[in-house]
Amino acid sequence: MILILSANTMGIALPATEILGTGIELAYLLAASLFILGLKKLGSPATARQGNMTAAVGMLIAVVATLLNQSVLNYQMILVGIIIGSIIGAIAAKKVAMTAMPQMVGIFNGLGGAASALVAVGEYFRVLNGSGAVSVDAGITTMLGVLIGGVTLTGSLIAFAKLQGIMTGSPITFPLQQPVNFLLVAGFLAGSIYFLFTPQNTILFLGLVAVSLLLGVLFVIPIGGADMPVVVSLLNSYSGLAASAAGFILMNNMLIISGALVGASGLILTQIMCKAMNRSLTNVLFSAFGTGESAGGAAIAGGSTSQKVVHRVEAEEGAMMLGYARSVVIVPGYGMAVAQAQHSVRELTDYLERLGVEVKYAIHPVAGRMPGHMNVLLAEANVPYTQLYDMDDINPEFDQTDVALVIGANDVVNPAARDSQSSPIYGMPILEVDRAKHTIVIKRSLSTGFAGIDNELFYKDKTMMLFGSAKDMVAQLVAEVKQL
Amino acid sequence: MILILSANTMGIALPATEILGTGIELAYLLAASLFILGLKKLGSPATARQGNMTAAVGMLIAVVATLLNQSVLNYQMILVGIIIGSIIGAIAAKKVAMTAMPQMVGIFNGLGGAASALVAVGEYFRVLNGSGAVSVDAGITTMLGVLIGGVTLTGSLIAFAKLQGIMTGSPITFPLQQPVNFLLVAGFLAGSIYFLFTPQNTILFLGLVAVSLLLGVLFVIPIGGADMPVVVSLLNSYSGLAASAAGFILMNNMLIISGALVGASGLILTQIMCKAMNRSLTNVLFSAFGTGESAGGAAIAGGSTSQKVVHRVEAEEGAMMLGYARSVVIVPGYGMAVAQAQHSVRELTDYLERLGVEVKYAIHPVAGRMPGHMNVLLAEANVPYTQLYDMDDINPEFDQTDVALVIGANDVVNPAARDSQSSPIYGMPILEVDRAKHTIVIKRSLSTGFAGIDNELFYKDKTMMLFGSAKDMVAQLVAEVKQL
Amino acid sequence: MAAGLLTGFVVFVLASFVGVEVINKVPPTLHTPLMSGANAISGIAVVGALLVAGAQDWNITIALGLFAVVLATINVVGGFLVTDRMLQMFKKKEVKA
Amino acid sequence: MAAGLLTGFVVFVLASFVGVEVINKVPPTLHTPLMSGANAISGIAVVGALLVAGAQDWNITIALGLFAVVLATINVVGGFLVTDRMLQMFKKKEVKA
Ligand SMILES: NC(=O)c1ccc[n+]([C@@H]2O[C@H](COP(=O)([O-])OP(=O)(O)OC[C@H]3O[C@@H](n4cnc5c(N)ncnc54)[C@H](OP(=O)(O)O)[C@@H]3O)[C@@H](O)[C@H]2O)c1
Ligand SMILES: NC(=O)c1ccc[n+]([C@@H]2O[C@H](COP(=O)([O-])OP(=O)(O)OC[C@H]3O[C@@H](n4cnc5c(N)ncnc54)[C@H](OP(=O)(O)O)[C@@H]3O)[C@@H](O)[C@H]2O)c1
Repeated sequence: MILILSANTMGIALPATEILGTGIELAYLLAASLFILGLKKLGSPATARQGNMTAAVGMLIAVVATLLNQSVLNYQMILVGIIIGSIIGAIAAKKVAMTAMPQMVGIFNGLGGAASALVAVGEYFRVLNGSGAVSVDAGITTMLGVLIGGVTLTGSLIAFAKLQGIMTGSPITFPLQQPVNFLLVAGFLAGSIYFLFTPQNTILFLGLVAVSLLLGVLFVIPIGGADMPVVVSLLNSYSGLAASAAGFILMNNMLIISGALVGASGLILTQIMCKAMNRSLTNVLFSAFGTGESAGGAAIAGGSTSQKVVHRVEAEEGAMMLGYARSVVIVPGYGMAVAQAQHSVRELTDYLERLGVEVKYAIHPVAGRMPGHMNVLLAEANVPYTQLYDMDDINPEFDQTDVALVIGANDVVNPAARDSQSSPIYGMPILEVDRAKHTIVIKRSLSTGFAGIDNELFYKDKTMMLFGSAKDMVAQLVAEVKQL
Repeated sequence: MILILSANTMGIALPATEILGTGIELAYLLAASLFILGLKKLGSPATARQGNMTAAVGMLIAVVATLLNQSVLNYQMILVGIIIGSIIGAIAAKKVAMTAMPQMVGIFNGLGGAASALVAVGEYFRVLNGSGAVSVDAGITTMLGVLIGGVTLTGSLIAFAKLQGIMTGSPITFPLQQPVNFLLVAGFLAGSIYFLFTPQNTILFLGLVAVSLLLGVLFVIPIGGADMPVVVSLLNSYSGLAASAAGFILMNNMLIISGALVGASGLILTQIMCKAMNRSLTNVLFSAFGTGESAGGAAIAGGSTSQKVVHRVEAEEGAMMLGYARSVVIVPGYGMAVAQAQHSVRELTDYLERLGVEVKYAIHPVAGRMPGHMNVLLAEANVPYTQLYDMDDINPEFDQTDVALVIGANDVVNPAARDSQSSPIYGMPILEVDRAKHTIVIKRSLSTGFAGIDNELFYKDKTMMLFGSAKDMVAQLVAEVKQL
Repeated sequence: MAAGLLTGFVVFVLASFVGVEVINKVPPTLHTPLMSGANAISGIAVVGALLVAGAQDWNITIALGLFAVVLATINVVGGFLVTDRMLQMFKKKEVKA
Repeated sequence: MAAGLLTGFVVFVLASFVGVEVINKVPPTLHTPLMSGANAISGIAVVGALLVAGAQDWNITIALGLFAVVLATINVVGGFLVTDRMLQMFKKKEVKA
């Protein structure tokens, strides 16, 4: 509690402080409640935006309340800090492209984790330079804060680098990797325990900080770039836990509550993603799986496709098929995101509808690279969400669909997931476009998606490949459809 | 927290106590979590029973943990108390009839409230005889405990008496009732405030206890017997709050948590009932409305029905209509509960189905006297719940229904709620049996239901009245249907 | 307001949130069992009673405490048993449906 | 374990329950905004940072604290703004749908 803290910092808690302290505590409770309500409102598109505002207000209240705390004195510096942070944050938020969301969340995450870690370190030094006596409780919570915060920081940075393409997406492995990691973890534990008895040992402390930072790196590098969204969401929950840890260190309930909320949400989203990919979290984290487009993709494609025949089609013919169809289902995937083709797709839909074609969008839960990725992009392009259909709703309809138009999607429409036990993605629910009368697939080549496995769909008789970047191809289709 | 409490009681907290105390606290947290999980499981018929068990286990853990507390010494007495309580409780639970559920919950409620109040009083005297210094905080929480606990106790007892028919169901009103109540409340507040400054004043304290008990009585007597279920559920939430108050007095988090859980559930159920009756809570509490079958019913019926014609029907003819119908919808109501006719109804259904009649049950959310009352009774009679349909699902089907068989239901099928603005129940959603080709209504007379208003349905041409107690009439129907 | 009371309040608010979220998910079918189940939980006051009745020496507090123990126990035991009785039926039904 | 820490733990568990209940209700459509929204909330660490950076005198703790303030603020402000940007689209869409 603040009372306790201010007691720590100033040695005494004046009655005046007490009243103020109570006020602050209540403000904190209000803030926490606003977070909860905000998250609740985030549950429906109608209220989501308002929900985000609500949470933001809660944050404002929390900050103001904190600034009123007696123990907070050097406002000038703090305000400067806040202003700098706000500016950077605002600019980042304005600039980022919708497709770069995972990176964005990733990097923000890292900063949050870093902050929590810094709080732990700072508090440690304060106590050290102050009373000097670090209680066991304080020691434990401090170590927790350092560990979680540190891992979140470096882990997120690596994830960012991979998603941004600054570093290779393919898993980085080295001999004895697991043993090394294991030793480091064991070392950290041993060190922390020793630290609890010799809390004055600053060198040891900094050493432990370094180890936790290193752990973050080692934790993420062996994971394939395409699995980064899962990692990001997991780290998101870590950053929450880090905040909670900070809360324990400062005995601040609101930090604990908010942290727990974020922790829960991160974990749940991670689960959802794993389930939709039908892989276990451990598999994602330790199997050096998803090799990312770049690497594995081309290779496999080159190998296996040579023999089989592919039916190619040009924009003109494709446009004919679409224009004269009764029903078209559009299946967007990561490719549409990369190509930023959502606006042209929207345009295409409009023209088709003018021709009396019934157009629906089939959204796979893990199409793209974040949960709900496609929804966000299509929303950006003003596609009414009444037109978006979940996997379970649309799959039965493919039988009556004339043309399924797959735009930059691959794994989520890979029949192997349904048919071949051997496939690594076997069992992952897919959009069954191969049930449609005709399927047009827009992608640049025959190379694979993030799962790095070849896709039978491309070689079926009913399938026609329209090779090229999603943006150009869709644009061409639009041009052609206009003619009809 | 226990630590604090044992500190209170024994003046000191030994390190040994501390470790034990921690253990107890964790046990409490576990117990609270089990309560939450239990309530979650209560959310689906499949897991409900298990959920109840889970909660019970939580309770066991809580009790055992408490007995381990240093400050608990005279086990003999306590065990005696527990045993006596268990025996009484067990017997009561075995004996009670399913139709008497509201009373049962009501009386249990009262006991819970009483316990909380006693805790508050007892703790007051302990502090008084001990240090003698009652802090303001303690004073406030104690008063809260006494007030909520007291009101819950006497209020529940009155509710019980009304439901059990020990005292008249019709609202008891006396001149200046509201002013008197208001004065009492004001008096209690003034008294409590004064008490905070003179906590040694035992007389005043006992006086306040008395007032809160009196308030409970005055709060419930003006409410009609038929509204008692609402009152019971409201008092249920009070008893939760009382437990929370006790938690604040003893600084025991688990009491606070469990209390809050119960408080929330009680409030929500109350809301649901009010909504289903389309009345505001204030209206239920302060308008001396539902006059209960006995009172208002007959009167009105006598008055208004004389002119209108009623189509009577005997069991034989009724059986014909049912037996030769394609589809029959059974609408059970409070009458079925009173008559304990659910088993015969089940029997009737079986025979009808043997004749190839499609039989469905239409369940109104507030049919009977407790939410979900009908579901429980029909469950008791082994009606598969796949046969039970909610209002919204079944209403559209009445148009295609050959015969709607209304068994002891009245208000929930009263067309006035849909058609006549003037009606007190106007706007309450109803089961639209009058849409069916034919409607057979089983009840003993033309008298009204708990809302005490006449029912147009009985006088429609398509409606046939089968007068008599639900049990006999259904039995006769069964006998007749067997013949077919 | 004492820190302890404050935290108590925080806990109370959080627990209420949990309660609302959980209870709102319960379907009408189960409202009666829910009602009596929750009622049984409210018997948690027994813990308070035990703490008050705990002290060794014999005085008014203990007497009140013991009485509270009896009442609360009735609430707890009776409540859980009667709820179970109700739910047993639901179970039966399920087996058969 | 100190009483304070214990209560902290209680609060943590309760908050987790609330989190799970609330988040599980969010539909896939909103998972990305939820992710970044939650991320913004995790910037609450800013409060911790402020408390640590608060003291008047100038030392390592303050320096670390101030740095933490900057980072956390980026997380908070950026997070909420970007979430709002995403949700704005949903709003737009709704108006049109
Ligand atoms: N959504 C999530 O939360 C999440 C999280 C983690 C992992 N994942 C995984 O990500 C995958 C998503 O499946 P998906 O089908 O949406 O994507 P995908 O399987 O990764 O396939 C994307 C395809 O788009 C094509 N493409 C790339 N750039 C393009 C461009 N500019 N124009 C046209 N095509 C382009 C690529 O083929 P070419 O190179 O031939 O063009 C690639 O095969 C799933 O395996 C899922 O498990 C999703
Ligand atoms: N479910 C809840 O949670 C709840 C809570 C509070 C209030 N309520 C209210 O209770 C009412 C429930 O509606 P309802 O239609 O179920 O019941 P109702 O409107 O109270 O009508 C019950 C009818 O059953 C008949 N009846 C009584 N004993 C009978 C017997 N032995 N055999 C045959 N019939 C008998 C009575 O008519 P005769 O005397 O002519 O036989 C009476 O008209 C609603 O108004 C609701 O708002 C419900």
